[in-house]
Amino acid sequence: MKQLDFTVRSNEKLNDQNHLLKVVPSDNEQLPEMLPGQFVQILVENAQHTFLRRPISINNIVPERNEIWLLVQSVGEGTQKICEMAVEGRLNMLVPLGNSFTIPSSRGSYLLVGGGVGTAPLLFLGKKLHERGIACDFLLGGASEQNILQRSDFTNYGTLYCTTEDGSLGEKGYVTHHSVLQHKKYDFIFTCGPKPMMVAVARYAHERGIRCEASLENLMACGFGACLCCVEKTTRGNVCACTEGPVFDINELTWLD
Amino acid sequence: MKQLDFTVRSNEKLNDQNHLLKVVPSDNEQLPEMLPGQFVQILVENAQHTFLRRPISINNIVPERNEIWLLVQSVGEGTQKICEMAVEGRLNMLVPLGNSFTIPSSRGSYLLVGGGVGTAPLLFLGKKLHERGIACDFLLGGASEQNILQRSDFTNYGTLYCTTEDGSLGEKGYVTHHSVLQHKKYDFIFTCGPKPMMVAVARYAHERGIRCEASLENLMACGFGACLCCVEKTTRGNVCACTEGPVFDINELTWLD
Amino acid sequence: MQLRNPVMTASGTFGYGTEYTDFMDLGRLGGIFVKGTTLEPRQGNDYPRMAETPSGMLNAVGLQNKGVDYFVEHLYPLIKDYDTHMIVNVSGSTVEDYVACTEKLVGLEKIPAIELNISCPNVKEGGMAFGTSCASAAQVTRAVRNVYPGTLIVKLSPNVTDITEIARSVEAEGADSVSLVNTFLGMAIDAESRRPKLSTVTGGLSGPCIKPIALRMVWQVFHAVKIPVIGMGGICNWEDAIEFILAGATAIQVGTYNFIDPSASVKIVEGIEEYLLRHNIASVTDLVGAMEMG
Amino acid sequence: MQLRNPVMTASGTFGYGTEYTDFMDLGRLGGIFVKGTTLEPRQGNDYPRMAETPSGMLNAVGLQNKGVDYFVEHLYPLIKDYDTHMIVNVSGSTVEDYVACTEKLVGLEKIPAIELNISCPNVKEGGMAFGTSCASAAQVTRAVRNVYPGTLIVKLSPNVTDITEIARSVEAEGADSVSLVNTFLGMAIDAESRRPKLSTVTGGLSGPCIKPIALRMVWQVFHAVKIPVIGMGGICNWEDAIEFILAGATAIQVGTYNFIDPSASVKIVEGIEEYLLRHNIASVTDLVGAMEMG
Ligand SMILES: Cc1cc2nc3c(=O)[nH]c(=O)nc-3n(C[C@H](O)[C@H](O)[C@H](O)COP(=O)(O)OP(=O)(O)OC[C@H]3O[C@@H](n4cnc5c(N)ncnc54)[C@H](O)[C@@H]3O)c2cc1C
Ligand SMILES: Cc1cc2nc3c(=O)[nH]c(=O)nc-3n(C[C@H](O)[C@H](O)[C@H](O)COP(=O)(O)OP(=O)(O)OC[C@H]3O[C@@H](n4cnc5c(N)ncnc54)[C@H](O)[C@@H]3O)c2cc1C
Ligand SMILES: Cc1cc2nc3c(=O)[nH]c(=O)nc-3n(C[C@H](O)[C@H](O)[C@H](O)COP(=O)(O)O)c2cc1C
Ligand SMILES: Cc1cc2nc3c(=O)[nH]c(=O)nc-3n(C[C@H](O)[C@H](O)[C@H](O)COP(=O)(O)O)c2cc1C
Ligand code: FES
Ligand code: FES
Repeated sequence: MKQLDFTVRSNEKLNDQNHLLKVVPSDNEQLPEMLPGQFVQILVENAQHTFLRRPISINNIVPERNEIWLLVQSVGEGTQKICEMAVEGRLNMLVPLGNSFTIPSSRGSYLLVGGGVGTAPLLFLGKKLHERGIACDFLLGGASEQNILQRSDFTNYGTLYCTTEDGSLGEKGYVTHHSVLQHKKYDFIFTCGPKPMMVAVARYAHERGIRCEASLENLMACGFGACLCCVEKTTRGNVCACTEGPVFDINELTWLD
Repeated sequence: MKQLDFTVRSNEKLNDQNHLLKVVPSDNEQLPEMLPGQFVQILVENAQHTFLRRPISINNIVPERNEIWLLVQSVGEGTQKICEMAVEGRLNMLVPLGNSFTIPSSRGSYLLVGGGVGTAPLLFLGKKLHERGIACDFLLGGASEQNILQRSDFTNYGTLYCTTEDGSLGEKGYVTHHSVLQHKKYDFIFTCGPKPMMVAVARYAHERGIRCEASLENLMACGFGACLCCVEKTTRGNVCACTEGPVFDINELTWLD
Repeated sequence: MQLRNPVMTASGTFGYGTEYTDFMDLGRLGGIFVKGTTLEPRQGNDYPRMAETPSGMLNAVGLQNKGVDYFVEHLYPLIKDYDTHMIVNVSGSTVEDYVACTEKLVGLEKIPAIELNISCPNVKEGGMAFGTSCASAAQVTRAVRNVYPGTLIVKLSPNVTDITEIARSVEAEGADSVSLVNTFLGMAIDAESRRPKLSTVTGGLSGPCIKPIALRMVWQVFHAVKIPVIGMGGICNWEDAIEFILAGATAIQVGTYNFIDPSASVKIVEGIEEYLLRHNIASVTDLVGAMEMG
Repeated sequence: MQLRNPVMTASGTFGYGTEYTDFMDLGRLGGIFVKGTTLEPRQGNDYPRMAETPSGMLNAVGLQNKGVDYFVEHLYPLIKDYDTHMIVNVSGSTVEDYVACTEKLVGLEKIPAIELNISCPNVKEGGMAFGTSCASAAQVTRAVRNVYPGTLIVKLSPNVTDITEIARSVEAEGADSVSLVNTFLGMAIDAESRRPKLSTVTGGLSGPCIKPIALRMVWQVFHAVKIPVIGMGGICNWEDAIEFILAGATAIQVGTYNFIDPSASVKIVEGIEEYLLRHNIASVTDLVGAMEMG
């Protein structure tokens, strides 16, 4: 873990609410190794009501450019200020935090299911799987077409399936109703998104005995294991989502009890 | 008094610490009448530690352009944020607040003594005196040349005398040591600046029986008479500097006791 | 006393209402609590009386006011026709003070209620001391209740171990309502000059910083007494107001935030109306204490 | 116990120090107060345990920890060689708990002191209750004093009418120092869902929002007792630290702000050093309680 200043290289507005920021360490220090599923804690300056840092997933790492991508949805003051960052602006971040998705050593068929801005860590995961020669399927859901972000990036690393609530892209409905889930048999599922979605995905996986990992977005104060505020109730008791997560095997969670 | 949004038309950096902002009502509403000595209360947004509004004197009014000038010295977070305002940025302000300098009805010779950013309200006062056909002298003091601001504006309305602590402009020393005070006899003195300076000016005026008004910069919470936090001890007891001031006749003050 | 709506403004932050008429329509408010009024005129404390703090401020005004006689003679005529409830905040140093001050207000037709300030931290004698023990809180309430037939609201101090105890003791003496909280005793020092930032060293802390504690106290008191609770402490917007109402406040007061947005109280009135519509709730009374547990 | 410098880190906000080694050099600190430790392991309260508030946060962690035996066996070996004072924060629900927990720490050579937490608002039984009455504060202090020969610091609750009373009663029982303040009992409600933001409804408020109240209490306690006072509550930077020292704190603890800037405590050490140089002050002890009045 490091506390570093980053400089915003670019800030692209993807839709009304979502921005893609590409940031590099301000002093060009080499980025520490980062794994898919890990996140950063961003200090939001210039915000009147934002006291704590804000956790944001690592959306992608471009080692050649020493660059981190952050996909941010503006839902409140903190994320709004991050989305409003000017190019060349500074962001102080703690990097990298948390555990990571388990990159399987065995071959098999992999499905990455994301909803809303929960798709953020799945891009980086898909890229890493791809680098290992593992092709995967992405199943992404959103309210409508403009909410399914970074589609061309995803298709670089696998096959993209979509659902939208209004049917404007892919199949109409929720991700767990997508026909690919009926037709195809997966060995691993990774998911990140709104809790009801992840619970539905976990249930699907559990019923079929598919190994499944979910990335949680518990409220956090510190992000590095010091405050014990972010706990998730697991089969091992209360554990910190920021150090022993945010990625959990669904069998450890008590969601389906 | 009104609560209005203003749009920043221009923001000129005058030196390291001082900016001149020219602002107009965002909806082009006609400015209410404003008098020299009055001030505005600025809501500082995007500031983490600035809870209360910040009082700033009216530096000038340009009726043709419906424009208020604000001369702001960056001394802490609030004034820094104001100085950093972008052109087209919005500022919510309460306008106008406080009493005003007494524009004398009689002819005579007038001296306006300012120190540091305390020169701000004196420009507007000089202009108003000038409009009434009253020529005045300005005696402005600062640490060095670059701290004596808006010199060309002041010379439009009267004769400018300066002192600097390092002697880089005008006479070396403090305003109250300027030779003009020995040579010329004034009927009225108006002053605004650091308290020790104003006290020295008040003493000078008092000893010579010169009528003198000083504009105070007491700490304020509301700025419009509701909180009673800004009181100045006067011969009439504690009175609010925001409604019965900021301008006081020095004979009302207890400074020289 | 029936309120048009639950939004009122807090004593000492709203002058006599007159200071706000340029910014808003006072008729939109449920009520206005005027500046703390004492038997004798008071000059208050010396300057500096104010220090900004993280999300709040300290004040040490010290009940500066022209006394109840001046109020009755000069201020009451100015404000009596405002189209809202004008409530006088009665402060004092001794039981006799409170009683004598109250007696002068009894005859005023357009003052439907008084708020007994037994919680001001900014006066040397009395003030907060009355609000920090059950016995003295009860004593002053009883004495004032004896002479005051109108609605008697007792304003509680948060600087106590158990605020429910105090609330119950003033309820037992016939208070019609309790309002809470007054300011928290706090202080600030200028590190460079090594001097206290207030002339009185300590002062009263108010603003959003105190909201979580104030809200907890309102919730506790709501569950401890039967009389209506008026909640305050850091309320800035309709969401804050709804929080207090859900915790058990029948009405709320907006204090310090009036300084930052002089029309905040009217915006809160509108925000609550929209909230009720959006949630399809007939009346705000349905929300009082309606926090859902578990 | 001699401190290298007056800057320490507060219990429950600094884990066991290990969480911070990536961000700073622990050897720069005067001391580290480890997470609240209880006789038995505790799971703490349910999620959600945290809510952000204006300039602060509420927590309802509820003393989650693996118990004192686990501490002695697994954590002590990890931390005993840190080049700073490691102090264990002892928490409990009964006097017997406190005593039994303390007894297990007596033998640990590298633990020069314990901090008796009689002020945790986040446990159902005991905790804060001990810190809100003189009798129970005295009782638990006496019991622990009997078994503990090391430096005994008692951590006071701010949720009281008169904190000096409590401070004096633990001083009388032989406490070597008092630390204050623990968190203020507060709450927050989500206006839209109408539910409390914490699973436990109420929790402990910390951060800059509480600083003015904490500072006032430190000042009061400094003038009420003879033992050294350790001050905390919202300290973020060296200026805050100097304020507490001027008010009477011999040492200070940095709490919540560690979450925002994990190296804040080291920056405070440096800031104090610069302040002393700038003001030509030989030692920080010259500043303790040195606020200038009048
Ligand atoms: C490990 C982790 C990774 C994350 N990755 C991303 C990411 O890549 N991109 C992204 O846009 N967001 C991500 N989030 C969520 C993001 O941290 C929150 O949206 C953000 O903290 C909200 O801050 P705010 O000030 O904008 O909103 P606030 O004003 O604090 O809150 C606005 C609303 O959002 C709710 N909210 C706030 N935080 C959370 C949360 N953690 N979970 C659920 N609801 C919340 C609040 O209760 C409130 O209703 C992640 C969260 C975690 C814990
Ligand atoms: C009626 C009036 C008119 C003013 N006109 C102007 C003006 O035209 N231009 C201008 O630049 N400033 C003016 N000021 C001063 C200005 O309001 C303060 O500098 C500002 O509020 C400081 O805010 P801040 O957040 O930048 O600094 P803070 O962080 O609040 O404070 C920085 C330092 O300045 C000190 N300080 C803050 N406010 C005052 C004050 N009112 N008096 C003395 N010391 C203070 C603080 O104690 C602290 O040491 C005026 C003040 C008043 C009351
Ligand atoms: C400047 C100021 C003056 C106050 N004067 C009084 C007063 O005279 N009587 C009183 O009962 N409360 C007084 N209060 C307390 C407020 O009425 C209110 O209880 C407190 O500020 C908490 O609410 P808030 O956080 O919304 O401001 C005063 C508060 C402030 C800030
Ligand atoms: C998340 C969290 C956990 C805490 N846990 C403990 C604890 O276990 N024991 C204790 O005595 N104090 C605990 N505290 C209180 C702090 O040690 C400190 O007294 C308080 O937070 C005030 O200081 P601050 O405002 O600098 O945070 C905790 C505080 C926080 C925020
Ligand atoms: S957020 Fe602090 S321990 Fe996880
Ligand atoms: S600043 Fe509030 S009365 Fe003057």
